[in-house]
Amino acid sequence: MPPVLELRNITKAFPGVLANDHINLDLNEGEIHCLLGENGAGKTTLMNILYGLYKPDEGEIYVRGKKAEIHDPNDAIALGIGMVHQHFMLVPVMTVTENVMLGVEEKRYGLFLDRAKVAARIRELSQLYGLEVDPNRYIKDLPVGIQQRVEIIKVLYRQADILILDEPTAVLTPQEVEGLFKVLRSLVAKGKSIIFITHKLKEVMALADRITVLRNGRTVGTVTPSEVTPEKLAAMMVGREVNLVVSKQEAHPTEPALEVKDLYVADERGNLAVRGVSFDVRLGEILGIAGVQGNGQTELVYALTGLLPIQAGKVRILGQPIRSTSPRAILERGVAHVPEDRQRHGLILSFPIHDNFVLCTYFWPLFARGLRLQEKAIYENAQKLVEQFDVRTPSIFVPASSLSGGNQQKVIVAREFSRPIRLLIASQPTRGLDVGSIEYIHNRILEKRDQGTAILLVSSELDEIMALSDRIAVMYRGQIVDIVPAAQATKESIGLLMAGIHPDEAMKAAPTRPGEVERVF
Amino acid sequence: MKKLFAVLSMLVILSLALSACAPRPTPTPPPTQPPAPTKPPAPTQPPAPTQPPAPTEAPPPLIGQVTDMGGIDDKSFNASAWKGIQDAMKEFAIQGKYLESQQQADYTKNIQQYIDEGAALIVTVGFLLGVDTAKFAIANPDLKFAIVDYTYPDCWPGAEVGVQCGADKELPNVRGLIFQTDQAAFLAGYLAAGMTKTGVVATYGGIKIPPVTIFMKGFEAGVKYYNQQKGANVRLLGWETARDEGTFTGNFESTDDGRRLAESFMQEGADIILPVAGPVGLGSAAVCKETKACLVIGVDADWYDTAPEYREVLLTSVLKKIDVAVYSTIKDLLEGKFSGGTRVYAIADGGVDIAPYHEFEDDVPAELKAEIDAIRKALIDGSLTVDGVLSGQ
Amino acid sequence: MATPPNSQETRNAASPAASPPRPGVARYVSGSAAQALLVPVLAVFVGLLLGGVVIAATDAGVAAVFRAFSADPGGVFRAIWQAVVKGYGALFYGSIGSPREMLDGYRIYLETGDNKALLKAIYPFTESLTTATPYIFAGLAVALGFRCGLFNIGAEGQFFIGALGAAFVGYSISGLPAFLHLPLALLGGALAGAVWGAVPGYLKARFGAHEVVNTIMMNWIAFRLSDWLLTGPMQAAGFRPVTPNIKMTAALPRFFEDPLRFNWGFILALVMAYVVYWLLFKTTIGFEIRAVGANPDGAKYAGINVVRNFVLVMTLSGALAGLAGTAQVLGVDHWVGQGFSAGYGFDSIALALLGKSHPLGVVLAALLFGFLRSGATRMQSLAGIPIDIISIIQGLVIIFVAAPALIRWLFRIPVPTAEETVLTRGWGK
Amino acid sequence: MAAETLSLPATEAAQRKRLLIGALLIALGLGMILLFLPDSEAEQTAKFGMNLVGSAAIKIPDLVVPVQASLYILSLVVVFVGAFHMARGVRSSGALFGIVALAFVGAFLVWATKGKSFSLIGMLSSSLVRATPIALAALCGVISERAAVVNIGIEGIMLISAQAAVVAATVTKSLGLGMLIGILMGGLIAAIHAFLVIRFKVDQIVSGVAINIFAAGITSFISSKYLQEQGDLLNNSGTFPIIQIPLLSRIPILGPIFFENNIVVYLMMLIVIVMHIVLYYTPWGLRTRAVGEHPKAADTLGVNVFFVRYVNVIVGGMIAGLGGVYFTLGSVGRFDEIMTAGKGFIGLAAMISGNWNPIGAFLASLIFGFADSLQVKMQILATPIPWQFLAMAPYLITMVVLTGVIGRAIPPAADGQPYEKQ
Repeated sequence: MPPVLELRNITKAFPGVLANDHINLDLNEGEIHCLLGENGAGKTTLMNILYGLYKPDEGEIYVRGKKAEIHDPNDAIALGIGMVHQHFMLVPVMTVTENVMLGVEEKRYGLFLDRAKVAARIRELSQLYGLEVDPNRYIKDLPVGIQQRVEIIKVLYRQADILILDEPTAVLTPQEVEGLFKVLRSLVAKGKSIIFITHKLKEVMALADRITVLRNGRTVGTVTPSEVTPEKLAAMMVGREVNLVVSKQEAHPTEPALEVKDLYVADERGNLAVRGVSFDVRLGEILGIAGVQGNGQTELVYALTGLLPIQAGKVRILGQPIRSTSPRAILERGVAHVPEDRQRHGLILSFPIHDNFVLCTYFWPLFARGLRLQEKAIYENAQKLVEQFDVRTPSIFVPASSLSGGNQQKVIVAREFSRPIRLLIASQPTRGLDVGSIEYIHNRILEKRDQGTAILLVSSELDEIMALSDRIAVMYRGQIVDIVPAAQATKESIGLLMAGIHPDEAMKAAPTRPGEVERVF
Repeated sequence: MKKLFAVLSMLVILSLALSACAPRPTPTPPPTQPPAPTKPPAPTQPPAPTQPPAPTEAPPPLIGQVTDMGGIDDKSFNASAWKGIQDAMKEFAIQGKYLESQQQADYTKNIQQYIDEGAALIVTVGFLLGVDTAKFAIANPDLKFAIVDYTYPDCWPGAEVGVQCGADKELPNVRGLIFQTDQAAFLAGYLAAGMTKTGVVATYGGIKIPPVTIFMKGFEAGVKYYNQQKGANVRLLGWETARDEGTFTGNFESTDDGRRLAESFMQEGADIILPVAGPVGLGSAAVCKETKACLVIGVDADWYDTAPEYREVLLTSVLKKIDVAVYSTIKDLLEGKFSGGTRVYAIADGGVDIAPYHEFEDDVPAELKAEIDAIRKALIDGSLTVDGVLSGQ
Repeated sequence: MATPPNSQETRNAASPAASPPRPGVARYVSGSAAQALLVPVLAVFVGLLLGGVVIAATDAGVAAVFRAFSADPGGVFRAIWQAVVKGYGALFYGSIGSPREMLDGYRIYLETGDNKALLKAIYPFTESLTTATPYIFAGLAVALGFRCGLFNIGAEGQFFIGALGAAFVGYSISGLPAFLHLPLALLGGALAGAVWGAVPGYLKARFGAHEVVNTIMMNWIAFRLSDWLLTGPMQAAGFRPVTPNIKMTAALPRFFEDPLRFNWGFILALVMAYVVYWLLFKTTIGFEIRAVGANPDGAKYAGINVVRNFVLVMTLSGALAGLAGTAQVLGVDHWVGQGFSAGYGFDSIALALLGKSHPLGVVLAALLFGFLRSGATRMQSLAGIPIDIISIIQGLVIIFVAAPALIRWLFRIPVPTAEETVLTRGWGK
Repeated sequence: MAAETLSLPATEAAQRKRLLIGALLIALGLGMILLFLPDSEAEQTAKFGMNLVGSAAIKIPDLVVPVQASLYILSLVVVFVGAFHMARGVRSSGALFGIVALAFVGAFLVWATKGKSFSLIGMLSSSLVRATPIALAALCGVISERAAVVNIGIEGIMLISAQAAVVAATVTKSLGLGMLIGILMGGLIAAIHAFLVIRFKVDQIVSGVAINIFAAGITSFISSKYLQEQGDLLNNSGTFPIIQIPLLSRIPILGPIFFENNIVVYLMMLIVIVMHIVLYYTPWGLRTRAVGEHPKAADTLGVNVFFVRYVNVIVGGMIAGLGGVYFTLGSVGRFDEIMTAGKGFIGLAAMISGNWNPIGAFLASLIFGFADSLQVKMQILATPIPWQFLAMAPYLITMVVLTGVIGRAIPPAADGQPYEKQ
């Protein structure tokens, strides 16, 4: 029996980058085939080609033994290929039903949308695969975990039997990941075939039937989980031996730098997103905030940095209260903020790099005399930081948009870390970065802690939280479920907390491995 | 490049085909009538730069009109003045041209252009050109000017007050053409009051400026005089001299506004409307024609000729014979009788009047016609005045 | 180093090569200088070409010969050529003048000291510069707004109100020396325009009301208000709805005697263009404005008060548009009448777009418009081509300048290395 | 988990705002008495005409109200609403604003009409007609911006269509054909716009501005070159007749307002309804909205983003073309330079005020149309307010509505952004 899907010699070049270089891949029926690789290795490009979003420069695609011409998603859908994208392809202001039926609408009287019929079909699919969702809710009101279910339902609704899932676990709790795996296994059992794209070794080991590793646009090899160890996979993925552990010193916390008491914050639409949160962060320690994305972490950070107003409660930074304090005033107290969305908040993409380096400090006497910007000082500053933080760029005059994601993040880190700071608020500091950049940024954060900076680390990567934090607070639906010392935390117990369950006894019984925690991939 | 030429040549051919299909413009509007007679166009051969005025030899004298911002086809004074020049062109060997002003700053530029071309007479239309006309007239004493709707004195920066302007100083080479349109409108008001079936008549203006409101004022006086004479109670909507306020569309462009305003007046019972707003008034005529529930009175020219499609609802027109004034100015010039100063066109000399009743000749009662003739006489001999009627009560 | 190929990064990734550190203006002009100029120049060229098509198509002479096309095809093309040359010849002569006359005039001036001929020869050129002056100001006003992500459609009203403000100061105060009166009048005009711009800015900042809608409404309100002012409180003695003439102490001095109206307003406009350039690119204020325009969220994160910048920029933009009206009153007209603004506001949007919202670009675009508008008079008179043709050409030029892809497609120019600047962002947020 | 029902933090500021607004309303109510009452006499009445001349509707008696009593009542309504808002708070700001505006306008009308009469129904029916071109422009905006293409060239499209329609109708002597040509011309110009912004990624605002400038030029050019000289042959089409809908037009009040109009007005109302249904109840609408909000998502589901955009922009252009037809065939039967007089821009404002939604846009246009016909009536009634200030009313009201009631209008998420397919 031929494989249901075969990619041969797929090649795709973007200006300046060879994203896919003669890649081969095949998928058997009823198989979960993991595509493993770092960000930028070419996984997403490959899948976009398969799905008809990009046109390959070279290569062929065979579906069920027949050569297929896939020019646009319609062709892919017709061939039974469905894709769950990394960035959800959902229209926020529409309902689940509308999103699911978009493109393949059921009609009543040949003209009007038949929402009821589609909703009924969605309920059926929910039942069949254990993907519970209310068809009449608006996407914008749903948590991300549910949104992902909608994405899967969208694919199933189109009766796809080849499913592509692009980094689907990034937004899930460990328990939800387990749940997703269960769904995937049941799909495979019902005859579907799945390509699962990820950069997380453990997921691959737990789920895959076969694994294909990509690096720099090339196929490194295809293996089965039984043949390899995580270390070996990591080496295939990165191209060198990787140290899978973070080593860090004991923390020496001193006085509190950030005190939060009973804080309430409303999001941009006016819904309460943070409901009565209290904690403090002391100088010289890292407080990690774990939690599934969308549980109020974003709004919490925005409130602490002045981007959202505080509805109620008290916040003191370095002893001084903030209330409706401007971002500028907060910043000037020695607070640095590595924002969650680096393209929206952290950078002005159209500005040259040198201006992005002084984004928060352009008015300092060093960079501006009176009104006049001191271009020389700004250029020198940029040159210095580019060297110091190893930002890979042709010059300091190119716009920030021309840098890769990792280097953009380095620009932000360089800018924020180069100021004399007492409190660092870092939100998803390594999201979407390659291993080298992650290593680098983790080390910088630890270095700052050891210099006595208080650090509030917000991340949805549980492994990152566990690797770096001294204490871990878990947020769920706008509240902090618990704060535990990192030394006592296990993945399982934190996972339960992330789902809003407080397993007191399980928590205390957790085994400890002080000083060494596995890193994330 | 090949592609470009392909596209362009296609466009050229297409547009040529279009222009060939288009109905042949009888007299080409911009006036260079025979394609050839003007000097060869090449930019390297500008008109002889020496001695600007007094073209003695070959080319016929140039009469240049400078419009105000309404443009040449404003259905109002610019168009009327242009008609005067065109009429003169039919009679005499002259060359007529117009330049449209799109901005206030264009006035000077356009006048200067004619000076450069050596125009024999420059006709400026509208009081907004008053200052610029005067300045050029003083700087070019040999040149002749005529200005519509304006008369000196008025001062401008740099002018010697009392010498160049102010007091009663007139400019010898500028003829100011002004019109006592209120007298004609008086007749129209009386006629309207006599003809209304509902007892309500109306008027409105484009923008509240004197050449507009003078019509409305005269119209009001006519209605009032009718009421006095007949003990009637015809109401006028849209203007009150006493309050110096009335109804305006706020523009001279939106014909739709003219239609809607007429509808509004009709809702309030009016059945005869005098619109003083250039083409906007045609919108009112359109609604009258459509509903057959009202009549309009034209302004400036006889709409019977200029807007023949509305003849059936045109009671009469308040004539302001700018064309005649311009024509006679040109005639004077050619006959060497040009003189400066103010030329007031009033009902006495036929410079303003109401047009014939045309299609309503039979509908207007003979008695009313006679009364109007009597009023015309009274206005001519001064025994009746617009202001007198308005302040009379 | 690989770039993640999804997300918008790929679009911008282009190639991070090239672009050496070029200090000064060049850095803000996309692509190399030649490339930056190539597309606009070709765009103007194509615009004029198509304008020529319209001229030929509507020319009576051409139409006459065209009837005999089969008999004499050559005659048709000759007629087309004549029509276009006549039109554009007049346009050229009317906007720049005759170089030969200028040389002759200069020679006469050198030989006899009589400058009459010279002045006459440079009249068209200076007139074009004079016409361009308000365009420079108004274009800068809109460009400044664009830089902050604001779309100021209200330059028209601000222009009018600014002119009225300047005229008021100009005629109501007497006895002041020029060195006090003129600045005061300029300030009056700028201030009046600033107020007119600040209102929509404030409403946007405070209530989130859309500046596009509010500036449009403010335009209409300005027209009505000016109607009222010109027939009431600000009316000159007499019956005309115009302001009194300003005192000569408030006038912008002219360089030559009448009829040359070329005045210090033009110099002031150039200075203002430099000031705007300096403000935008060399100061912390400009840094903030550009940051807000490029990425309001990023600006907010960086501690920049976005809302305050909205008000500030709308105020400055209004002031610049007001100065456009001011320069026109104080330098050219000396009085304000009804219909004074006549389309400057909408043209200014085109100018800002043509100039890619860069002061230098705006100045160049304004000069182009100035020359077109100014030359049109002569074209109208000598070639009998209605003045509206200029609007047609303007519209075409704008489309072609804004569609570099179209021009490149037509002329097969390779895609430049740098990304095009984004000018506007739809309705913004 | 007390958090679910929690509402404490927001109330503090909201309460202050509520008290302030309430107090302002009470002040307004009292102010109305001071403003409108003084120079009225005890016995004065105001007469509002409830019948339209030439209408088929069954005649009903005119409304005659005593001036002073009704002024007191209307002022008290405002005071009461203010007090109620202070005490309890009114949930819907729209309802609050609506009641107050109604009371204020009512009082204003009574004041202006005291001792006189005017046709209320006339004013209302004229509101709808005056709203028509604005609504058509706004609907053009809605349909194209729902697919994320900004079309600021509506004014220009209307101008060109108006001219094309009248010339075509005059030459062919068929109003219907003229309307068709006008509509097609609108579609053609919009297609050029779509082609430029979709294929060549011209900045959408730039393209729109260029269309406006170009349209003003070309229509004036053609007008002065051909239409002036040969107005009879080219520029004299006549207008669409008023169609009285049987039975419905006999209903008093409603009949003269809604059921005695020409075809353009009916078409406009029809388009509002159809567009609403299409946008929210049909597959095409679903796709359009998806393309406007998240084109990539639509693309991944096989929706042809470019096709949807082309079609919507062109259909929008045809609607604007109908708007152009209104000016000539639907109103005065002839073309004159720049006769659209800024209605296209006001349509854009209506679209934003109406939150990119056909019914909202229609209502916003109605508000504008109402304000416009109100000011005309006020001019005719000779109120002691200079006409220029009355003429400002529509613009001022739009600003107030936008600021006070709508506030932050939210455009479709992808509005104005070109889509890159790769």
